[in-house]
Amino acid sequence: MDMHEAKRVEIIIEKIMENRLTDLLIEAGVKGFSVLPVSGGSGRSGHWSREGQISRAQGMSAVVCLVKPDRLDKTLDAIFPMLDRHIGVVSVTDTKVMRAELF
Amino acid sequence: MDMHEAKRVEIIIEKIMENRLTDLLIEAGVKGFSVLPVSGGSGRSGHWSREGQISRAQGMSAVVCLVKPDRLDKTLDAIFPMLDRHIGVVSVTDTKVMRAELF
Amino acid sequence: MDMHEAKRVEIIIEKIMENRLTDLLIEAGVKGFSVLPVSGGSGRSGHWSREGQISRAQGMSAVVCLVKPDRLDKTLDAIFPMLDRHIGVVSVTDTKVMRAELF
Amino acid sequence: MEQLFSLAQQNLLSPIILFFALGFSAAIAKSDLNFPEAIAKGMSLYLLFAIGFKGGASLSGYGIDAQLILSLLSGVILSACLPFLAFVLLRIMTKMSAIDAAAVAAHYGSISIVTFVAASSILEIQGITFDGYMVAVAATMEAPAIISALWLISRKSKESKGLDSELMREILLNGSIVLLIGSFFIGLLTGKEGLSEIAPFISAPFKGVLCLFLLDMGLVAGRGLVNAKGAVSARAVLFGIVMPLAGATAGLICAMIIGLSLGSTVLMMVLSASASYIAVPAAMRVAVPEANPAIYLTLSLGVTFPFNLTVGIPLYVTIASAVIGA
Amino acid sequence: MEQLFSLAQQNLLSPIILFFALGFSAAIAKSDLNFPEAIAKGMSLYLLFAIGFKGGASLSGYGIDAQLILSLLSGVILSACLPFLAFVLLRIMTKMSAIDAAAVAAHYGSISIVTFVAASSILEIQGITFDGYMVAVAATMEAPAIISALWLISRKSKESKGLDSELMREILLNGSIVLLIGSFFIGLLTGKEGLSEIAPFISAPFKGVLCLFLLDMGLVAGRGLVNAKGAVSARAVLFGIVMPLAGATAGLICAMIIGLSLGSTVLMMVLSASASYIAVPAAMRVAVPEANPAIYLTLSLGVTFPFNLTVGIPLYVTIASAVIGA
Amino acid sequence: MEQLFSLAQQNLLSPIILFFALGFSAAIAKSDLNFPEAIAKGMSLYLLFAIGFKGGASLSGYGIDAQLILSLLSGVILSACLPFLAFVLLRIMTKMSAIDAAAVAAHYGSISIVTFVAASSILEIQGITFDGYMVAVAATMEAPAIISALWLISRKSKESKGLDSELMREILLNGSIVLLIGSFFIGLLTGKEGLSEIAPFISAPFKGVLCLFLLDMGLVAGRGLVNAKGAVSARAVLFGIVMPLAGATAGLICAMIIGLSLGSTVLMMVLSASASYIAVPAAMRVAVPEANPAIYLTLSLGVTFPFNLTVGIPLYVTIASAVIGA
Ligand SMILES: Nc1ncnc2c1ncn2[C@@H]1O[C@H](COP(=O)(O)O)[C@@H](O)[C@H]1O
Ligand SMILES: Nc1ncnc2c1ncn2[C@@H]1O[C@H](COP(=O)(O)O)[C@@H](O)[C@H]1O
Ligand SMILES: Nc1ncnc2c1ncn2[C@@H]1O[C@H](COP(=O)(O)O)[C@@H](O)[C@H]1O
Ligand code: NA
Ligand code: NA
Ligand code: NA
Repeated sequence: MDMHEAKRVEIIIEKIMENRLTDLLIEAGVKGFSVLPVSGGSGRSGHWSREGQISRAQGMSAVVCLVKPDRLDKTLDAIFPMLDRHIGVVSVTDTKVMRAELF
Repeated sequence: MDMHEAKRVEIIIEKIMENRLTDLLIEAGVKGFSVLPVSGGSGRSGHWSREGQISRAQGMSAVVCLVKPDRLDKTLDAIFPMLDRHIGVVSVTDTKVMRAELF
Repeated sequence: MDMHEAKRVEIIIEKIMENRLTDLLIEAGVKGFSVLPVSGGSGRSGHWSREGQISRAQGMSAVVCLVKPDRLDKTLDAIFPMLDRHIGVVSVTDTKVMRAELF
Repeated sequence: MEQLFSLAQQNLLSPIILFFALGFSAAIAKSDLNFPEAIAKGMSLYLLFAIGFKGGASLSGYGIDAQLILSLLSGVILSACLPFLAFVLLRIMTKMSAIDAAAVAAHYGSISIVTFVAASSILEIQGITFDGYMVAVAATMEAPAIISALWLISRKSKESKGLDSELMREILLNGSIVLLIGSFFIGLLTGKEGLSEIAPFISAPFKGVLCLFLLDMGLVAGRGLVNAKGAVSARAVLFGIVMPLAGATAGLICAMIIGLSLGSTVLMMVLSASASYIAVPAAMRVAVPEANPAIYLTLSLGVTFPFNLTVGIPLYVTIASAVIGA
Repeated sequence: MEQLFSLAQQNLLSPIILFFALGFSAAIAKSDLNFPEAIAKGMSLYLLFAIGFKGGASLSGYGIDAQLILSLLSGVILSACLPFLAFVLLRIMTKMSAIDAAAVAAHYGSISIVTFVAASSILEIQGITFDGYMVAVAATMEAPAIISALWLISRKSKESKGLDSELMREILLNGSIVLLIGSFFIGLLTGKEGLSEIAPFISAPFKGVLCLFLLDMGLVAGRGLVNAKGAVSARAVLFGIVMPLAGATAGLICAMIIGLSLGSTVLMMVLSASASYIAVPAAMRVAVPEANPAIYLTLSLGVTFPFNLTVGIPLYVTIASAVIGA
Repeated sequence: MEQLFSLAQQNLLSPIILFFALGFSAAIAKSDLNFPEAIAKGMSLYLLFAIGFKGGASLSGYGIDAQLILSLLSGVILSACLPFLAFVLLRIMTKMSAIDAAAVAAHYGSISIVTFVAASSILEIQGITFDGYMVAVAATMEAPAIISALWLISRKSKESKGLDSELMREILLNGSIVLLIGSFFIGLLTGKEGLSEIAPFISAPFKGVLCLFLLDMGLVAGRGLVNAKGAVSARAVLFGIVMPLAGATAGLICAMIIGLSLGSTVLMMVLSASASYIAVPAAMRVAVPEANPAIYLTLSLGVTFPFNLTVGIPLYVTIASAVIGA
């Protein structure tokens, strides 16, 4: 199997900011991303759980974005201003993908 | 803690193909996998979001499969034909696991 | 972008043990974690799927915890006893994070 | 003509249509109004459960007669043949690839159960009765179209895996069919007595749930249109309006041959005119992943569904009344 | 005997049983029919809310009498003792390990609230009245069995953490118990007046929701059986049928000692005969992860639940009628 | 005074309050009782759909009169001005930062639709009528408060992005407003006839759904309090009780100036007294992420909501009765 270097960017952010974040990603030129629901968590701002929440202000999403290594910096630069003001965490992991042309 | 090398294979694929994919994984001899719901995303075929969807044809799932490094090629070979025809992305990341006998 | 080494600990465990696990994590001093729902999977104890389940005894969660490398061992030591008795898998992946002070 | 206008107006001002329009406009205006997936699924389970059961119960006490069997047969034949008609129309009217055209054709041979439910609501308001077994006819029309379309595709494309036994099982035992047919038989078995036990759940609140469901359908259809901008040509949209008319005509002819009552004739027309947006898209993704889902979902859910709901159904009622007499 | 057959037949042809059978067969046939987890949970919250409230409201106006207290006490005693009976039966009848046997035993001491609801539906159809406080008895029978079983396990296994305070709190304050008891007391407090305010929500549509819920239970039970193939021996399956009969007998004896009415006697038998599939499995996963969930879930949900639903309940009604007189 | 006590007592013993209390205590006791997110969302969609439609239908047949327009105008003005009152009170009473105070103030200018629904339930039980258009007033009061608060913040903080057009659209087209206003207009259009079609869905079971919804609200409010321990000072809690009283007074004055009926006056007071916990928190997270959500959610959902539900509403009814006369 032919595998190619890529970066897996995982951004955990407030659900309410999800659309704004993915707009930034698209502007930054990423070719795709996937959003996974997050059902609970903990951080400096305390513990929360999605069950029983009625406020759409609460809750987080995980946005997973596979990008070519040379596109990484542009991607991170694009999202940094939002992440700086809003709660959330970002991790970047080295990974390998099939079909490099997709990323 | 004793940690062992392993590969984390993450496959994002249409929900409708989920069972067919996991059948292939089992045939290929993987010892386990987990399926996480994906609530939205974007790619060449456009933007989608699970909320409000009534068609079971839409939506994606993320299948995470931890495998021993020596089982990786067999696993990827098994799933490649399906991924070649259907939309979806695969990433393979080096990781470490406890209890090597499980993978 | 200034990135710092970190570990991404991913624990897939029975939903019923989720709170006990996250209590252990907090005791072990991690600064945060996120819980993602798992909708199905397979392992030694067979195949399962969340849909149609009425028993809260079934179902798994994925707990993702980004930690500083020097906190990793303490974290794993804290959760090992639980994972040893209960079904579930753990993987630890090298990753990079922004804003090191958060982890 | 007058009847048509008054019917159309009455229909356009019924709560179910207005809620569909509300959802549709909210989606176009990019409101964040939305229904959780589980609630949408729950409402659709409720609707299938209720119409299946009511159809069966209304039939209990009657024997199986020739007309029932002929109706089921017509359903199968219509569902199996309409894809060919649709395919030819698409190849003539649009520049769609053969694969895409076949996939779209499958949708128009199959049916939309919500269009069926909306039509029966309108018939009830008009005081036009119909046969309970039309629910069973609806169920028999879900699958044959898929098989016709897959045959069309296998002729064109070497690559297509076509219809393996796994897919066949999925099509025939898909959740909607099982629930609809199952509830139908349980209604048939338990009859009026069974119905009276659960009527406060499946009859009285039915219309209200349908309103909420159509609100969600409007949201989904509207968002589909917004996202699919550009995926569908003006000619394809035209097909999405012509085809239901052609289908309804075919349904009318069949109904007249069998000699169905006015209400059942309208439903046969509606079934033939409607296009699937649940079972068929799923089957197409599995069997023909090369076909572009944006095309068939936009046409079926974004064009034909609203057309039938607003203009089509009153038109079919008017035509059937004129042709058959009340 | 005749009564039994007519009752069994009537029961087997009731919509709730037929929907359970539909779900069960759909699962076995591998249909993809399924209910979203949230909808299943929502229906079970509705059922607990409704039966708790109705039980409490039906009791309001009556004082607390000796029979009520004796019934609650019997519930606790039955729940605490039945696990020992089950454990002995399992060790004699099957080759199950002591840990697995104790875990299974916990399930049979505790109760299945849906079985209880189905039984009260059947009693209502038969025109047999029962006491509203039987809902409270059901609630008291959820937990004691778990404690007995954990004691059994702690004797056998050094490793077992057994019952820590955290688990104890989870068992006693588990959502089902809190909602059932809470609604019961609110029903008791607000009485007939409160009931009349919310009756259109909890009374009229109740049977219909129960049908849908049992459809889902059938799907879950059927899929459980398919997945668990091989996890359970023929002898264990036999236990899954013998144990409810033994439990029902114990319940009958207690009911006769207290002098319960016919309807309440049947419900006491049903509670004793039924096996938990929500609260107890959860507690066992926490306290005894070594025990194999495939065994206890298959027995409780795949064997005993369908047995009680189809054969058990009519049988208990017949026996109680014969013994106590109508 | 007597009236107040009897009203308060009656209110405290109504099922909706008791279910709220049940949820609240269950959360404090750390029971694992919970509602799936989708079910909670589904119930809130149902409530908006039902009250919007009923409000519109009750208004159909009446023309637009000056009082209606004045009421809508008062709503806008109250919503826009109350944040300033709240801000000043907060700066005097507490040590909250200006940013946090402004964010809290936005919540108190806006409204809680469930408090409104609970109040109309209580009015119905008392046999006090109110105008259907109060639902529309509720809708107009959702957004203006947000704009006032963002203006307050932009004065204090350079960093704040304030109100971009994207956020403006989100606020004005937020799902709750769209559904409420949309259902209102559909009710208005289809009138009594439309209402009679869907009444078995939106009227009869309404109270029961409200009970379940308030049970969930109790759970959420209780858990919020448990998690937020320490985030909110005693003085802030006091503000959470003083502010609704101040708001209600402002609402009363407006209502008297316009000359509203007793029922509508109470609802105007309730709207002014209640604090948002859905739309406003969302807007604040987007526009003012620096403000601490634990503060505004705890005050709005954990303090003011229960206060209004238990003490506030009966108090407002009593005051309005005394001032306006029945
Ligand atoms: N170290 C971490 N690992 C994974 N997720 C985290 C971590 N820290 C924070 N989060 C997630 O981000 C959310 C907000 O974090 P915070 O801003 O620290 O309150 C938490 O509720 C978690 O869902
Ligand atoms: N680069 C990517 N990173 C993460 N997920 C992706 C990526 N590209 C595509 N996806 C996921 O795969 C789905 C289908 O992609 P596509 O076939 O490109 O339309 C998208 O909707 C995403 O959920
Ligand atoms: N190799 C694996 N990769 C990912 N998830 C796994 C793996 N093995 C087990 N799991 C998850 O852990 C659950 C329990 O595994 P087991 O204890 O092996 O039955 C499975 O149902 C999966 O959700
Ligand atoms: Na058709
Ligand atoms: Na029992
Ligand atoms: Na207010």
